[in-house]
Amino acid sequence: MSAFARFATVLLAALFATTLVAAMFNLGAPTVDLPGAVAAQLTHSGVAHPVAAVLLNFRGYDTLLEVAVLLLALLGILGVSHDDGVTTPTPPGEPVLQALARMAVPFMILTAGYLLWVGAHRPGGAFQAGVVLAAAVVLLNLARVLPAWTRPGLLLRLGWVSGFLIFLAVAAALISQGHLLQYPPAWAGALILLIEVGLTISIGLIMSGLFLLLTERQTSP
Amino acid sequence: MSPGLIYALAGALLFVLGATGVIVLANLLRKILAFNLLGSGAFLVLVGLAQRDGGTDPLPQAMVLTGIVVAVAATALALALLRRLHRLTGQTRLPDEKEHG
Amino acid sequence: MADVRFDPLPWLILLPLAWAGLSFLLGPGRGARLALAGLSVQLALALLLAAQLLSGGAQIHAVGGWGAPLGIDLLADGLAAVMLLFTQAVALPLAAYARVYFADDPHGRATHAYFWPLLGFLLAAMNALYLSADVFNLYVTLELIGLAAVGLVAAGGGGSQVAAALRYLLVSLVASGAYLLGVALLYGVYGTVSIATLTPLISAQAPLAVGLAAALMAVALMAKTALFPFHFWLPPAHGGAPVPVSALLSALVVKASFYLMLRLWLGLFAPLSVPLAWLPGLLGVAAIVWGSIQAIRARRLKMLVAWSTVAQMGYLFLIFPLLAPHGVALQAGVMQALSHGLAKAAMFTSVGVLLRATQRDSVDALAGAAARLPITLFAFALAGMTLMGLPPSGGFLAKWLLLEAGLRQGQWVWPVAGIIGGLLAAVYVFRVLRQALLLAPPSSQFHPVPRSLEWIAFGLAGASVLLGLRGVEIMALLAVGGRS
Amino acid sequence: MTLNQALPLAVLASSLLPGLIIFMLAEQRVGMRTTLNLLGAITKLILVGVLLAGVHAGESYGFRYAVLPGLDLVFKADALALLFITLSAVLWLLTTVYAIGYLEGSPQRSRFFGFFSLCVTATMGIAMAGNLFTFFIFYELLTLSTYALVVHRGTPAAIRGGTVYLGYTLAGGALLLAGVAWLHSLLGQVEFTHGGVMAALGPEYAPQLRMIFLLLIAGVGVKAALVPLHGWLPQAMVAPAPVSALLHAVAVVKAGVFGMARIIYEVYGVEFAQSLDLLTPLALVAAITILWGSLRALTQDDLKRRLAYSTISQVAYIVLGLALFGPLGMIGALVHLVHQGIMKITLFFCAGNYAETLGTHKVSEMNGVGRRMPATTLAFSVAALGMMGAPFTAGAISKVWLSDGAQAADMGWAIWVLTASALLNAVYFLPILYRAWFRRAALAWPDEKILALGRRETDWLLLLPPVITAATVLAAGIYADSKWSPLYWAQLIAQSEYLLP
Repeated sequence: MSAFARFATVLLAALFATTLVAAMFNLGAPTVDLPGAVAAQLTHSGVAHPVAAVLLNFRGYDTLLEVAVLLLALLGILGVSHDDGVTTPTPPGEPVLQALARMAVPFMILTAGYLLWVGAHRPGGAFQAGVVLAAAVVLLNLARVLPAWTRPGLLLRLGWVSGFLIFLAVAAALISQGHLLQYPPAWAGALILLIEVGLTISIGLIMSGLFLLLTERQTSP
Repeated sequence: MSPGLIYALAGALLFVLGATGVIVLANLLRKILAFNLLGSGAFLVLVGLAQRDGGTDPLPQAMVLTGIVVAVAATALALALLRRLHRLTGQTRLPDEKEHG
Repeated sequence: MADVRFDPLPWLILLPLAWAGLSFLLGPGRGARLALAGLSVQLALALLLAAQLLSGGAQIHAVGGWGAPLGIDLLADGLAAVMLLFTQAVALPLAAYARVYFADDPHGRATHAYFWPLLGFLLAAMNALYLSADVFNLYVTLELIGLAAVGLVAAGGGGSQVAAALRYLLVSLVASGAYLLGVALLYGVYGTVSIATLTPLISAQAPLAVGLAAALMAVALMAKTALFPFHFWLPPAHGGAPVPVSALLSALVVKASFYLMLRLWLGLFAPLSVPLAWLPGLLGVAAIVWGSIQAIRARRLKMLVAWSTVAQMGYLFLIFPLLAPHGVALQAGVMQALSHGLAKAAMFTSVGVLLRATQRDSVDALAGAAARLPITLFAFALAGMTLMGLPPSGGFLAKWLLLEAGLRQGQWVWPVAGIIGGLLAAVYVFRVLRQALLLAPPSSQFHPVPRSLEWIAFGLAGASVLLGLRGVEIMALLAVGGRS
Repeated sequence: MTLNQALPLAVLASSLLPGLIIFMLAEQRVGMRTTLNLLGAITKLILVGVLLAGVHAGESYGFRYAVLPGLDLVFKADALALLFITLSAVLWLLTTVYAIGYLEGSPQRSRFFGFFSLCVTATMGIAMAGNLFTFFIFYELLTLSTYALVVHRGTPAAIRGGTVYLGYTLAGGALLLAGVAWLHSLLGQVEFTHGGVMAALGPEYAPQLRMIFLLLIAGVGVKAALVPLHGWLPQAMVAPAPVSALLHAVAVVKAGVFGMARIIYEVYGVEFAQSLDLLTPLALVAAITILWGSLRALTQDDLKRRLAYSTISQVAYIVLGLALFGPLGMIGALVHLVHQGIMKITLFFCAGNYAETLGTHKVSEMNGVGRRMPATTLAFSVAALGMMGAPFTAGAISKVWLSDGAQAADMGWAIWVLTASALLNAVYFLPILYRAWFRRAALAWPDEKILALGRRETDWLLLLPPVITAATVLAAGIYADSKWSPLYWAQLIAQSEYLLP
């Protein structure tokens, strides 16, 4: 990229930035009051926490597609990270780190469980829980306790998609209520919990996959 | 000036910074980082601007959570491609394709 | 409150998601049958939807039963229904083609290990985009489409292919980011992301932030549609991917972002967009000229077809200056989108056959192809007719409608650009045909290719031409109410 | 659908369906292919006969079909259409017979006959088009299907010729499209009507209408090979003889001229066109073309190229006739549209015979062909004399009516042009006849095919068509005044166009 082009780009960027900033001042109050609407419907949403209610009920459809996005990233990575036999020998992990990891992981799983359960009425939920699970898996891998994933077997694939498929099944089943993802208020809590559990596991595994499929192919310790 | 608005303004700047980075920087890893900057900027504007008058609004928060997950996924894919490219060609920047094949 | 009649809207999204997930579960390279079955049902659903619209008018499906602005609405009007029908109708034969094509793939399994799940997610995302009436939900669908497309381009590819995928990914991500910022600004100003709620609120006096949002979203969508000067990512991506993927991307994927741009331009941002209407038109002209020139110069066959996509995308944007007063311009745009989709699918599939037969991706290697692979050459020629806009073909009707719209409004520049573009297209189409019609040099030998591949290409090409003999029903469907 | 609606479609189908089936046929299925070809051609002739009788009895045949809301494909078989249809249908049958003989044993015949039938279908569509939109569609179809025939041999020369042909015709098509669409935007959907359809438009539209006329005439002028749009015709002579014969002597060029007739008489209306003084410039262009074509023909040694330039000049006769204001000129034009077709196709058949049997392509190689191939040369001579307008030939009739037309329109100069051209025709045809009959043959022909039955001068499939057409040339001249003659029919049409009693 030529020096002039760089300069022009930066100049334009600065110009745009100033307009953007200028545009943000003295805006009137939003015309539509959605927080009010959310609060009003919260009791029928099946969860006590507004954000969770939006994520899994009011805009649960977004979340469904978002899980699809995660799976897509995974698919893309699988497509390019197929085992080409190139393996780079790495030193075995230090015993201390391994011991530490082995100790930490159970607590992390516990934390994940807590985050999942608390998500209904406080900040938390499937994603947070799933990420903690993933962190645990990554830790094990870094400590060389767990080898990188080369070619995923049926079980792993099942783990990856189960959360998504459960969500999908629920969404489809609920069409009997008249609309996609229309929870009957009585059942909303239970169904959402079911979805959350599935998602936690799948998201945990997918997130781990994003890492364990990318790490160097290792000669297992 | 409410904290929400400050977040929004910061977000705007981050966005522009990121966008510029993606365009100007040559190294792909930096491009990917710049993209994350850009994304975070957009998220900040989303939550900040919506809550500029102090009140909390769960909708943008939920949307940003969605957005973050999308960004994570995209970043992972981008990194995977970059690693693949490096493994195949030893390059960490994009070849300037000729205009015709 | 269960509807009396069956409502196909949600199923058009759930079904592909379902077979995508299941075929992933089945494992690498599996799931073709599942996909074909699913696609057939989707096609039936799209037809049912069209029938329902023609009888009962536009349909809304409030996801979760909340209804906008709290929930997300799915809306199917004529435009959406046409695009849905078109997408399923093109995807089904392409899937059948891909199944055969990959079955005897010299490059082995890696290129298509995860083709079927990726395809499922891609189609689900496109259907979701066509139906969505919520700007944030649209952002998610855009990201889905982008990631799925990139995954398809990259799969098992060599260095240049991965580089193309990476470039595509970055463009698509930055564009999505810009779009999201636009959404953020809109939400900041109005406190909602539902198009139905936003539309009445936006007027010509809307604050600067709204104008910026409109600009950001428009630029993002132009970039995703590869409109000149944002076209640079398309030729390497579409020219480098495996043939079935190239066909999907060129025929379908670029249309999705165009559709969304049309939607926002006509609906949400109509009060703001009118004074700037000439801009997309101008870029369209540039795209036609530049894309055609590159196609004329291309040495590789797939590159030629990919560049022709850049040019043909230009036609789609010629209608923007003409949109406001008449429905005719919209008809022209949709007709062009459909016929280009069919023709480009036919062209890439026939090119796939030629590549397999000659074992080379080069225009010069084609000498004698007309004698050896007449069906494929016919397919290419018919598709070429549509791209040139020669009668009787869908491309011709599109050009005719464009002429009508332009002349009625005394804006003759755009139609003239269309006509000149047609002549330029003739140059690169006949460049290929001429070469193929030459007598084969004694040295050349052709490898056998499955007949079904040839016939699928021919079928698609035939459809792109027959479209030009009967546009009445499509236009009737298009006219069914809604936002535009 | 009533019978009167079905018949025009049947006329199209009688060549379209055989064509499509032939595409699918395997190369070696000669019998099947021949049967289909002849079956189609004969069916078409019968249908045309029915139509002729019907139209003469005052029946009207038509069919319309909506492509888009407010945009219809319209077919109608009126007198003018039938003039062109009959000509093409008859000559199609003869040319098919000829082509079967000519292409014996050559490769890719299924493709050839497939496109050949498509061409005829396109010609029929042009003839029966009921509005400019329909006309344009078939006009472009004709371009594409003829391209395939021009490049049929697949030699670099053929490909080059095809590319030139395509360049001209596609550009012409673009102009035509612009004109058609522009008119459509002014008038909406209008059909060809006697006396034109411009009455609705006030004088303020005159400039626009002049522009549109220019676009339309330039568009069809390409196929009519008006100077300076004629460059493709000599190039297209690389095609096999039957193609040159039917398409470049009859179908393609006539399609252009026929389009002009429709545009001048049934879109603009001849009075209106005259009032915009569009006709005189057109007549001038025609005159220039007549002379230019004849002059260039003089210098060509390649027989087919000489014939091609002669076509350019002869077709311009028709344009001149159309541009002469007044029924006489129109009658002359229409009758020449038929006569020129018969005469020129005869010449091309014969040229093909010389090339096929003796391998002579050049005029300078034709010494003594008269003795070697008397029948062919006789046919050639008759047609050539006709071209010069010698008495007792069809050519004479055309000439008379054209010059009368010029007289009536008091365009004296046109008569001089015609006379000059007649002289030039003599100058470039008579030497050929002289060589053929009176010069002694060279010892060996360039590439003679020894036929199984030595006494026959050539394959009867090649001999029959030119003999028949040559006979027709005489018949049309001698029995011009009888009923059903081209002249009679042309008068019928002129009456309706000029709304005469």
